Amino acid sequence: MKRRTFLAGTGAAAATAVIGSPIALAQRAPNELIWADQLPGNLDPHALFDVPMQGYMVNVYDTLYIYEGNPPKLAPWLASGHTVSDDGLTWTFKLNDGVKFHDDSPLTAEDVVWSFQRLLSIKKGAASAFLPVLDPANVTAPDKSTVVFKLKHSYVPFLSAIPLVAIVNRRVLEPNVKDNDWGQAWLSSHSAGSGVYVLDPETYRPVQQLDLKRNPGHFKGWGHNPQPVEVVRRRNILETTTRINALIKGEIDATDSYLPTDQVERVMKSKTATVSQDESMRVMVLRMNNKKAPLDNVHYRQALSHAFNYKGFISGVLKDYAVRNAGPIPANLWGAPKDLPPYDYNLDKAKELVAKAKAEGAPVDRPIEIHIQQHLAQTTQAAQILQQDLRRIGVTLNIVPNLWPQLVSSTAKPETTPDMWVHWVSTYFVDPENWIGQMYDSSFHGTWKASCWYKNDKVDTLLREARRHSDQAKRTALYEEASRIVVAEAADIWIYNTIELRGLSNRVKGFQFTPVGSGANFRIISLTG
Amino acid sequence: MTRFVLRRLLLALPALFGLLVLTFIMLRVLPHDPSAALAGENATPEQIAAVRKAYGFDEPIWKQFVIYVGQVARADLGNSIISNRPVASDIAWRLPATIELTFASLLFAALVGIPLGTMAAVWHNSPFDHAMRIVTVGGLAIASFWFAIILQIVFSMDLGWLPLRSRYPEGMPPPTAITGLYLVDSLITLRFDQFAAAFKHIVMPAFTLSLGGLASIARFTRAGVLETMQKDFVHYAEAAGYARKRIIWVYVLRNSVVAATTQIGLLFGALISSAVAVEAIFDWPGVGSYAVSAILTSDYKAVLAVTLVVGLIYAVVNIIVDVVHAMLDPRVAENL
Amino acid sequence: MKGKNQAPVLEIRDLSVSVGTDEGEARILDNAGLALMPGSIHGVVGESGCGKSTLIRAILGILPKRGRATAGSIMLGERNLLDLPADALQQDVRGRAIGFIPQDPFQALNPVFRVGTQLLENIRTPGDRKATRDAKKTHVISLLKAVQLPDAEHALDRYPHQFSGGQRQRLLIAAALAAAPGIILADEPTTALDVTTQLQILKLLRGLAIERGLSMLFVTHDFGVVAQLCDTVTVMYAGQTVESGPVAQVLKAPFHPYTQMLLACHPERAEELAGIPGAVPSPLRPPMGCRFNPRCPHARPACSAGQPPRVTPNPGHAVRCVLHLDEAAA
Amino acid sequence: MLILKKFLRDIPAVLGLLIISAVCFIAAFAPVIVPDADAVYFGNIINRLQPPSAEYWFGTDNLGRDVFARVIVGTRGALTVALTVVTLAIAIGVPAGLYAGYSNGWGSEIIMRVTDVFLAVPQLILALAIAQLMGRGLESAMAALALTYWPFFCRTVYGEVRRVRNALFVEALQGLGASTSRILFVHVLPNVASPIIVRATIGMGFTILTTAVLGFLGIGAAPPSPDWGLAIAESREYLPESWWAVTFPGLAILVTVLGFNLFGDGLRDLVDPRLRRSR
Repeated sequence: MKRRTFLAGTGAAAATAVIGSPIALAQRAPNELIWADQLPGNLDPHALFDVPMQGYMVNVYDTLYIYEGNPPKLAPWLASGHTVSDDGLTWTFKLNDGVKFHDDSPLTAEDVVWSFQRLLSIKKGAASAFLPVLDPANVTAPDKSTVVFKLKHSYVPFLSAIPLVAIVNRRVLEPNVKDNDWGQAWLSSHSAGSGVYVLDPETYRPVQQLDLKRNPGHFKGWGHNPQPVEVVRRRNILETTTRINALIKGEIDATDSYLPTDQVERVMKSKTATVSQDESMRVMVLRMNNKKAPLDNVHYRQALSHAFNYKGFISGVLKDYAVRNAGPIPANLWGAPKDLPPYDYNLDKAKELVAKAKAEGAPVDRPIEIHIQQHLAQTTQAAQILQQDLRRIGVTLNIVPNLWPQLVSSTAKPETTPDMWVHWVSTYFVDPENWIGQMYDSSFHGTWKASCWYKNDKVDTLLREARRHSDQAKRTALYEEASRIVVAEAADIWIYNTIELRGLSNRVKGFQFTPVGSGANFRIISLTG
Repeated sequence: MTRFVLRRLLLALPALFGLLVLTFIMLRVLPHDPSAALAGENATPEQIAAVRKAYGFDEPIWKQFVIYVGQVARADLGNSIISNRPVASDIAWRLPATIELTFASLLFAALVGIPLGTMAAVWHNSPFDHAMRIVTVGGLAIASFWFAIILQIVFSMDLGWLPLRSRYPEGMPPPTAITGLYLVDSLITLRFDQFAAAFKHIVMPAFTLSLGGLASIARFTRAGVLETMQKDFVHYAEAAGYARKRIIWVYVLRNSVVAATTQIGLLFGALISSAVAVEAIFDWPGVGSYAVSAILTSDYKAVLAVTLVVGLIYAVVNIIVDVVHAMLDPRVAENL
Repeated sequence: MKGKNQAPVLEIRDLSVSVGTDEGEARILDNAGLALMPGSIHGVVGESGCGKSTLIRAILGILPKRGRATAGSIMLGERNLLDLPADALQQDVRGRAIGFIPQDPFQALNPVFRVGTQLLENIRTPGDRKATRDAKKTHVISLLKAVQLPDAEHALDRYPHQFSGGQRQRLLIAAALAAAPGIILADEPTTALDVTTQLQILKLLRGLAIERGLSMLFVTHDFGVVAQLCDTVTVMYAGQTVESGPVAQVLKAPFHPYTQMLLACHPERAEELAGIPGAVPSPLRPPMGCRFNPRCPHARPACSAGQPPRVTPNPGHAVRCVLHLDEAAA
Repeated sequence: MLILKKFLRDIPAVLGLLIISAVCFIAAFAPVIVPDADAVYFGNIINRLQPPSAEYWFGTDNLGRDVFARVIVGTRGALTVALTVVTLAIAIGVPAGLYAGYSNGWGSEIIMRVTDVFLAVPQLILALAIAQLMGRGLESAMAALALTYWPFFCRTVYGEVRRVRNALFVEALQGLGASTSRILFVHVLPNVASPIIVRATIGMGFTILTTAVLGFLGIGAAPPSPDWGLAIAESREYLPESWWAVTFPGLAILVTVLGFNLFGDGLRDLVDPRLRRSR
C-alpha cells in the first residue's frame, strides 16, 4: 500500500513538473524573429512571382531598384541611377561598387546580365512583364558597372518592373545546372543572392519553414538599425486560428497580412500583440467572363454590379478594414479617376437592367457559376453575399469551391474560364499597368489577370499608348479615360482596395509596410525584449 | 517464426502491387495530360513534348508502369509540382513526426482503453459499462478538427498549460537524431528537458488523435474480455484457486489484448486519416499537414505520393502487428 | 484404513442453490447432501444437467453471478464453506485444501501462456508460502514425474497446444496436487478423452489417491467409471441426491427407482435396452416433492406432497424415496 | 421477443436508437421546424455573429444566417450523404462479395485482390486522393467515399458467404436445381443480412464524420450549403468570441454520429455470435 501511494505521489509530481513548468512558453531568444507568413512554393526568384516570393526575395536578393514606403516609391539600390534614351528604348543602369554576394564574390554587371537572361530564358514568373519588350540578347554589360537594356519598343513601366528581378550569383548557380535548366532544380531549395539575409538551406522544408541569418557584410551596411534581427525563422502555419492564437500567446512575432477582420480587436486587446493596418494596393475583383452569355451583355454585367452589397460587405463583414474601390486601379495610385462614382447597391436598378438584358436576348435565366478560392474565407463570403442578392432579382448563382492553380490554368481559354471568379490583384509593380494595363488589354488574354476576356479596341489603344508615354500627366489622363470606359461597361465587379492587417508582437519595432512584399522587409525591423 | 514472417510478407505482396497499380492509374490516367501539368503554366508545346519524352510518357503503358515501379523501388516519387523538389525527401523529413504522433496516440489509447474496456466487461451491463461505452463511442464520434480547436482554446489559450502548436519549441536544439522520434531520442540521450519540451507539445495532438482509437480499443477489449471470461480455462483458474484480480488482469486481459492487437493495425489507418486535419490545426510538421498543403496547392504528385507512402506504412504496420500477434499467441504462427 | 466411525472430511447437508435467469429463479440444487469420508473415492453420478457441476461450484464457492445457496451447509472439517468470505475461499480452500481437476483438458489451459507460467503462477509448495521460483519449479517437475508425464523437465517451457489430451489432463492433475490438498474434486476428468487414455488416467488417479491418502469426489455420468474407481457413490437426479451408499451395494441392489432405471440403461448391464420415459424437468418449474415422480412408474400421491426424508434401509446405504419409507414403516 | 428484451437492456444502444429516431424526425420535419427556408441561406449581414438569443437560438453566423436553421436543415444533407454513400457501397460491395464468396474462379480472386488494395490504404487518404483527381464538390466526395467503402461490405459478405456456402441447405438447393443467383439472393443473402446491417449502421456514422472532415478540408459540400463540416470550417476563424457558430454544428455531428455508433454497437452485440453467450 505504502509503495503504491509513493508511486502515485511521484507520478503526480512528475506530471506536474512536465505540465506545469513554464518551459517553452513565450520564452524566446532575444534576437530571433518568428515570422509566420506564407512561404513561396519554391525559392527560385525567377520561377515564381507572387506575394510570398516577394517577401522572401526582398530579404535574400538585391535588385537594381527597390520600392520603399507607402505609397511605394522607387529608389535606387544596386544601381546608383539610370538614364533613358529619348526614344525610350535604351535604358542604362550604373551599378554601385563593392557589392558582394553571400559567397564574398563581387556582384558585377555580368551578373545582372546573366540574371535577366536566365529570367527571360526560363520564361516563368516575372518574365511575362519583360518578354514582350526585351530579348535576352539585348541585355548587355559594356563594363563591370554598367548594364544596358535595349527594348523592342517603348515601355514606360519598365522601370517599375525592374524591382521584380533578383540578381543571382552566376558562379554559385552554374555548377548546379542540370539538363540546361539554368539551375532551377537547385535554386528551388537554395539561395544565390547578395541580400540582407542569408538562407540556411539546412532548415528549408518546402511550404513549412526556413531560417534566415543576417548578412553582416551587406553593401548597404547596418548603420540604420542598431538592434538588427539576427535570425528570422519563417514558419508557415496552415491554420488561421492557430496562427492568430500563437501570436496572442507570444509563440510567434508576426502573422500574414490578411488577418480576419473579426480577429483584429481580439489581437489589439491582447497585451502581447498589435495589428498594423496599412492601406495597400490590392484590389478585390469579382471577375466576369465577358465572352460567355449572358455575361457578354453589358446590361447584365451592370445589373450584377448593382446587385452587390458593397457597404454590407465592407462595413459589416470587413468592419471597414477596406476601402471601396470604384475601378480596377487602386484609388490611392495615380491613374485612378478620383471623381469616378462607384457602382451602388441598388436592386431595383439591377432588376431593370436584367429586364433590359433579357429584352436584348440575353439568356438571363441561365444559372451562372462563381468560383471561389476555398481556403480564402473572404472569397466565399463575397460570393455568398452576391448570391443572396441575385436571388432577389431572379438570378441563380452557384458557388464552386476551387483553388488558385486550377483557376489559373482554366483561364487560358474563354470556354474553360468560369462565368465568374473571385481574386485580388496585388502589387507586383507599382504602375497602373499592373492593374488596368494587364487586366483589360486584349493582348493579355489567356493570362489570369485578363480572365474577363474584355475586348474594346478603344481601351486597347489607350492602354498601349499609355505604355509608350514617359510623361506621367499624359499617362494619367490615358489611364483615367480607360478606367471610365471599363467601369461604364462593367467589365468586372471591383469591390475594394485592401487595408492589410498584419498581426505583430509587441517585440517587433520598426515595421514599415510597403505594398510590394507586404512589409516583410527584415532589414529595418528590430526586436525589443 | 522466420517462416511465418516470410509467408506473411509474401501475402502482403499482391496488395502492395495493387497499390502501385492504383496510384499509377491515378497518376497517369486521370489528370488529363501529366506532362502539361509538369511543364508548367506557360509551357510551349515543345516544352511539353520534351517533358513527355523525359518522363517516358510516350512509351507504351506497360513500360511506363515498369518505369514507375522502378522509380518507387529507388524511393523516387517524382518532384513536387510546387516546390520542384523530390517528394520523397519532403515526406521522409516529415515521417518521424507523424509516426511519433500516431504511436503516442496509439499508446495512450491502449493504456486508457484496455483498462476501461476490461472494467466495462467485468461490470458488464452496469451503469459504469453504459457510461464507459457512451463516453468512448462519443470519442469516436467527435469531429477531431473541431475538438482540436476547442482543446487549443481551453488548454493553451485560457489555461496556458500547453503550447499551442508545433512539435518542439522554436530555437531550442532538437534531440540528437537517433530514431527521429523526439520523445525516444531525448530519453536515450537522457535529456529530460528536451523530453519535457517534446512531451508538452505532443499532449494535445496525441490526445485528440487517440480519441477514436481509444473507443475501438476499449470496445474490443470489452468484447474480448467478455468472450474470454466464458472460456473454460477461466473457470478452471477460478476453481483452482487463482486470485480473481489476477485472473482478470493477467489471464483474461492477456488473451483479450492478444485479440485486440489485430485491431491495432486497422486503428493505425484511422489515426493516420485523422492526423491529416489534426496536424494541420496543431501545425504539426508531419505527413498529414503536408497532405493538406498539397491539396491546397493541387500538388497531385505529392498527394499521390502521400497515398502510396501511407499505404506502404500501413502494410508494414499490419505485418508487424501480425508478427507480434503470432508471438503473443503461438497458435497463430502454426496456422498460417 | 477406512474407519467407520470417522467423521467425513467434506459433508454437504441439505444444500439448495438457486440461479437467477431471465425467466425467473432456477432451483438447481434442492436439498442435496453427501459425505466424503477420509481416504475414500466418492462418486457423484447423474445425467447431464442434474446439478453435478453446480454442486462442485458450490463447494469451491464459484457459483455463477446470479447464483446463491439458499439453504444448507458445506462442511469442510469444522468450517462451513458457505460462511467463508470470498478471499478466504480463494486463499485457503481453492487449490489449497481442495484440489480441482476440470472436465475438459483441451479448454482448461490458457492457450497464450506457457504451461510453466500457468502452473507456477498459482502454486504454493506445501508449507512454504514464499517459495522461490526455482523451488516451485523443482516441485512442479517432481509432480509432473509423479503423474508420469513424459519429458517432464521440458514440459514447462511448452505451450498447451503442444500436448495431447491425455498429457494435458496429467498436467492438470499435477496442478491439482501441487499444494498437497487433502481433497480432490474431479469434474468428469475423463469425459473428453478417448477410451484408452481414459483408462490410464483412471488408473493414475486411483494410484495417486492411495499413495497420497487423498479423499476424492469424482463426478461422472458414467456408472462404469464409478464401478471401476469409487468406494462410495451418490446418485443425483434433477438437483436432488436420491441415493447414496457403497458402490457394490448400490450397483447390486439399488433402492431408488431412478437408480434402478439408470442402471438398466447401461448397455453392459441391461438385458434389453430400456429408456426412461419422459424428460428431465426444468429447474425453473420443478415438480413438487420428489422430482422424479412424473416419470416414476411407482409414483403415488405422497410423492408430490414433499421430498421424502432420508432413510437408511441398509447400514451406509441411504435413499430418499417413499417406497422405502413404507418399507421402513412396515 | 427475447432479442428485443435483450436489446432494451442495452441502454447505450437504446439511447443510440432514440438519437437516430430524433435525427430522422428532425430531417423529415425540417421544413416544419424551420418554416422559413430563406433563413437557411440568407441572412442579414448587419446581424452577423449574434450570440444565441430568443430569436436566434444558436446565434447567427458570419453572414448573419440563423445557425439553428442551418443545423436543422443540415441534418437532411448529412443523412442524405451518409445514406447515398452507404447505399452505393452496398450496391457495389454486396454483389461483389456474394459473387466472390460463392464462386471459386479467377473472378473471385480478382475481386478479393482489388478489395485488398482498397483496404490497404486508410479510407480518408484514398478518398482524398480520388476526390483530388475527380475535381471538387459534394458529388465527387460522395463518389470517393463510396468507392473506398464498398470493400468493407465486400469483405464482410465474402466471409459470411464462405461460411454459409458449405452449409447443407445450399447443397440441397443445388440438388433441387435452383439457379445460382436464386440461391445467392433468396437464400444466402438473408443469412448475411445482419452483418451487413451492422456495417451499414456504423458506416452511416462513419460517413457523416468523414464527410465533415472532407468538408473541413474543402473537398465536399460547397457554400452556401448548410453542411456541418463546412459550417465549422467557415466559422472557425471567429473562435473563441463567436463560439456558437462552430459549437452547434460540431455538437450536431457528435450527437448524430454517436447515435449511429451506439446503435450499431448494440446491433453488433445482438447479432455477433461471439458475444451472444455473454451473460
